Amino acid sequence: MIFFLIIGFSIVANDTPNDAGGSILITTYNIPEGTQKIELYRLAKGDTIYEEAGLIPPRGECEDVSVVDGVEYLYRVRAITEDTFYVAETKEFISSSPQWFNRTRITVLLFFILFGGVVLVYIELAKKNPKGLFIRKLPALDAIDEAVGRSTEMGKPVLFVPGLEGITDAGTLASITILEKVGKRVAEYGSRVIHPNFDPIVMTTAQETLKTAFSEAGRPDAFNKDDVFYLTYEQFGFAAGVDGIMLREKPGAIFLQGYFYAESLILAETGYSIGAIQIAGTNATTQLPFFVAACDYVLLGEEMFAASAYISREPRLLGSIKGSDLAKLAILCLIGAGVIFGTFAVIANNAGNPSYLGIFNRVLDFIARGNG
Amino acid sequence: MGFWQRLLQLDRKWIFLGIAIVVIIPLIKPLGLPIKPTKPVQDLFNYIDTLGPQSDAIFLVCDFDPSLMPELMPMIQSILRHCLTKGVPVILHGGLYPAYIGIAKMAIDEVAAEFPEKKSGEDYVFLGFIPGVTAVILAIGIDIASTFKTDYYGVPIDSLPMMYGIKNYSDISLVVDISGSSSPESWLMYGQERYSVNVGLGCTAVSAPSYYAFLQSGQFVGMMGGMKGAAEYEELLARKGYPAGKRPATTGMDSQSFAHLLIILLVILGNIGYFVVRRAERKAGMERRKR
Amino acid sequence: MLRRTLPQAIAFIIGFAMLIQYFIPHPISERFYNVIVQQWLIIILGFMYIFALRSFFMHHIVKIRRKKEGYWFSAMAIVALLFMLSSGLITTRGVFFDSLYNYMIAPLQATMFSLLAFFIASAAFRAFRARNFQATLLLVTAVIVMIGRVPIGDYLWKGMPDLVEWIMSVPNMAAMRGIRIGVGLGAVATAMKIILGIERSYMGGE
Amino acid sequence: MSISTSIWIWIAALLTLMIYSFLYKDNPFYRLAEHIFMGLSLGYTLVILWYDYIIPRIYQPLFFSPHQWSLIFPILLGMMTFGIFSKKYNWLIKYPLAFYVSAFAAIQIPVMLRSWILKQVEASFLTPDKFSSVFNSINAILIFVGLVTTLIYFYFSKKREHGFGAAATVGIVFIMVAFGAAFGYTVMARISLLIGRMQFLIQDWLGIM
Repeated sequence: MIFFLIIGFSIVANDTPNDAGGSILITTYNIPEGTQKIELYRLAKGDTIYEEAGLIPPRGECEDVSVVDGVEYLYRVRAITEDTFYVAETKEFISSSPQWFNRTRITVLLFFILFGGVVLVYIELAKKNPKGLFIRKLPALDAIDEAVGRSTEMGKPVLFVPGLEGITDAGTLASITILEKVGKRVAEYGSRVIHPNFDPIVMTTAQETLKTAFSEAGRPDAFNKDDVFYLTYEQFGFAAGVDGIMLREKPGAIFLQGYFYAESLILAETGYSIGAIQIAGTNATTQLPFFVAACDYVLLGEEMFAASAYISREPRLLGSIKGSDLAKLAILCLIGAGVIFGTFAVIANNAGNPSYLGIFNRVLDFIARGNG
Repeated sequence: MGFWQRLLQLDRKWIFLGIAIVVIIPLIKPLGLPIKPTKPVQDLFNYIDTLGPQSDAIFLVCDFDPSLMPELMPMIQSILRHCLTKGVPVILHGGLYPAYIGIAKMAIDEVAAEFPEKKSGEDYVFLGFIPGVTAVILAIGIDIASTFKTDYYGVPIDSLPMMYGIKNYSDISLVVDISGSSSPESWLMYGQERYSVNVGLGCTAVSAPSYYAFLQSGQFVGMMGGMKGAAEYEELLARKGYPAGKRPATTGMDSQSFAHLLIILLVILGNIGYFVVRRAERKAGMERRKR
Repeated sequence: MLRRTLPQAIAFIIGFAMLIQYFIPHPISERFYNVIVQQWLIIILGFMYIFALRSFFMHHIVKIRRKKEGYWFSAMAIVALLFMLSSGLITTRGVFFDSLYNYMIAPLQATMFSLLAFFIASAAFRAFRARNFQATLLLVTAVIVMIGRVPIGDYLWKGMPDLVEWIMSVPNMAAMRGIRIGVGLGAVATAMKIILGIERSYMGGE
Repeated sequence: MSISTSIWIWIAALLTLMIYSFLYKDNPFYRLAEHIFMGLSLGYTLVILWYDYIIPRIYQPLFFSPHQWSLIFPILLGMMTFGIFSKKYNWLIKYPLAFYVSAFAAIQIPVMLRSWILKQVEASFLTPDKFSSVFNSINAILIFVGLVTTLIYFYFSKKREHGFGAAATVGIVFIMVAFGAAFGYTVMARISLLIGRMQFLIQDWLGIM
């Protein structure tokens, strides 16, 4: 066999980094013009004959995953053109091995430790001094007083719908906290709250919550357990049932708080048509537009969690909100600094100094892939 | 009571009737308004169109239940037709939840009948349901054969000729998730982030807007959104002269156009009425105070 | 102890192990991951369907037993379940079983959801109001998108589809990305609290 | 084409019309169809679980060789779910729940950080290639402003005053445009579903067209 060893066409073999072993990374450079396919051959130490190890795709890079850890290999490639072929080979033996840490994932680890740490610190701070952490008050919370007040003036009850999810959903949990506040106001004003349910566990929790709220407002006797009841677990059946309640009882204020699905607009429409003040809130992003269009006040996604942290002052809720805020601030600073540094780097680059642009690109790579 | 006040109190059954009419009439008497493909659909089509019998497989996932058939069924069938026409090996996965498998079965039964020379196990493979959702996505990255054991028909995966050489994501050129839920994010987070497989998707119009962030960042190779997206894909197939079936999404587009016009009209009328009535009420209130 | 501490300990151990596993590419770590993901999680999650079964029977059997209004509908639901189950097992998922799915389950579910087209139209007329700046902006964008995303938009004005594509990929994308980052941070914080046992509401509180 | 003669198509059409009767008002036909649906779909799920889950994943590996005895652990853990049927032992369910919720939380953390946060942050950096034309430059700046102000809108640790409040107002503009887009798309989706059903009634059942 005649080998055409040409200058330029070359091959490099390395242990694939950050893997579980059993793989060697093959890279070829300067693939000859008109190459139709590239064949890969491999020689294990101690053997005498090169064995076939498959084809290298046209981009010139592949992983040989049929190797055994610890065995040393030499590699040879043949680039075949229409009328001839070219050969390149490695000079030194190479072997594969597994690694104990995946360095491409270091950014994730860093970010997690920082973010997780901040959340935990805030939880501890909140435990020590729950009043000390500032959270902005949301307009929808003020609206609760107004809505309940107006409803009472008109001699109408308040309707609270907790959504369609179970107690494990973050939106449902936030809804329960908001119910607590609504319940207190209702008790103070001497009004009544109707609470139809989709989930039996949410129902029990809501009963407990309202009972406590009424007692705290000093009117435990005013709470009627039958106002918190189970409706049905069929989506549209539930919507039809709540619609019926709205038309019969004509509530003056309607709270749609929790996780909703497609029935959201049916509820909001009927609520609007009876002229009630509607205060909605959901973590179901797809349903938010309908609430914005048909309700008077809306808690948008995260705002709902912030509202429940504001009301309950529970350390674990406060910790998340404050931690996320700090992370957002960090992200803002990071991309803000990116703008300033990036602009500077481009100007420097145009002036003939590409090194800053290089740093900029490496930072980006580090964020996305962890290998700067 | 003024005209607008009476209009606003219109029984909603009339609106129901109006919607039914604007949907039904164009179905019986189609106009055939032209369909212009958008970039996300074009990107997905082009990606699959460059593949051939020698390429890595397409892993097509049916992640929706019957309620979303009108939007998503045309997509899954178009992708199947595209793959079978080009000879790209295609694995159809019956989805992450048990309710989805029937849809996948319907899709493959219908398309396979159009391609009588294509054989299950040789040109396409149909995988059944196993529980686990995200765990399944992760497990496919380890080994398809040991995750599923058999195909839908109970044939061991190891004995299927097409699956020879297809072990996990590294032998899959693209995962196409046709989805009615947030599953494309799961394929992205667990399939792409852990195993760096390419992901494309077809989704309902409800979820399409939220996926633009992933399109822009290059995490999805392309996307079909809603029945319109499906119609665009059908149009692209037809332009290349590939079989496109009965083109159900395309035939629905005229109705879609007119229904949108009606809804826009309703929003505008409703709001005019709202402002007119509100103004009249305020005026009346002021006059009462004057007296 | 058995009711609280041990489940919590299990949660912590498995959570912590799976978390550090992500950073370790070594075969031992991979094997651990494969066993947990491919076998354990898939098997455990299969049992979770018991919940669906339980709430179905609880709901309907209680209704029948108490002879609540419309109890015979519940009886029909149970009959339908048994019918589907037996036809699937007797025919080993044969043609009849497929037909039940294709011509009963599929059309029923599809039709239920298509009811929303009617409700959305009625809400468009009766409830969606440009009551303030935010709602106005929302409705105006919605109208543009609704026209521009269908062939008639292209027919009325050639630039319409491009305008909509721009809305989707510029302002919409920017806001969605912001919302997502916020939701993502919240989810990571919650996941961490679950592993550390700070968040226990998924176990039905205390 | 003419009206269908297939009994199955007739059944499907009849059920479809029973559901649509709800538009007139809630009635026994609708409720019957709805309950049949609930029963059938749960029955269907059980059949699928039987063939695709219980037989290949539990029955076969336990009772046929090669026996995979190690599967007994997850199966026992899974069986603790049955605890919900008993008032006394319902706490047993905490074990499988703790196991899988925590395992998923752990799997979720890194992937969420990467694909929802880090990748999105990286894509938001203004790189020189985003300024390839005037149009692209304007878009790049708009996206940047939109992201920054949206993040500021959802920042709860500071009062909305001065520039900060103004930024939040810009943020809500972007958010409302996004919601408007979502609104339009949702309308589109719902209409499509209706079209699908009408196609069935008109083409497959009545045979018009």
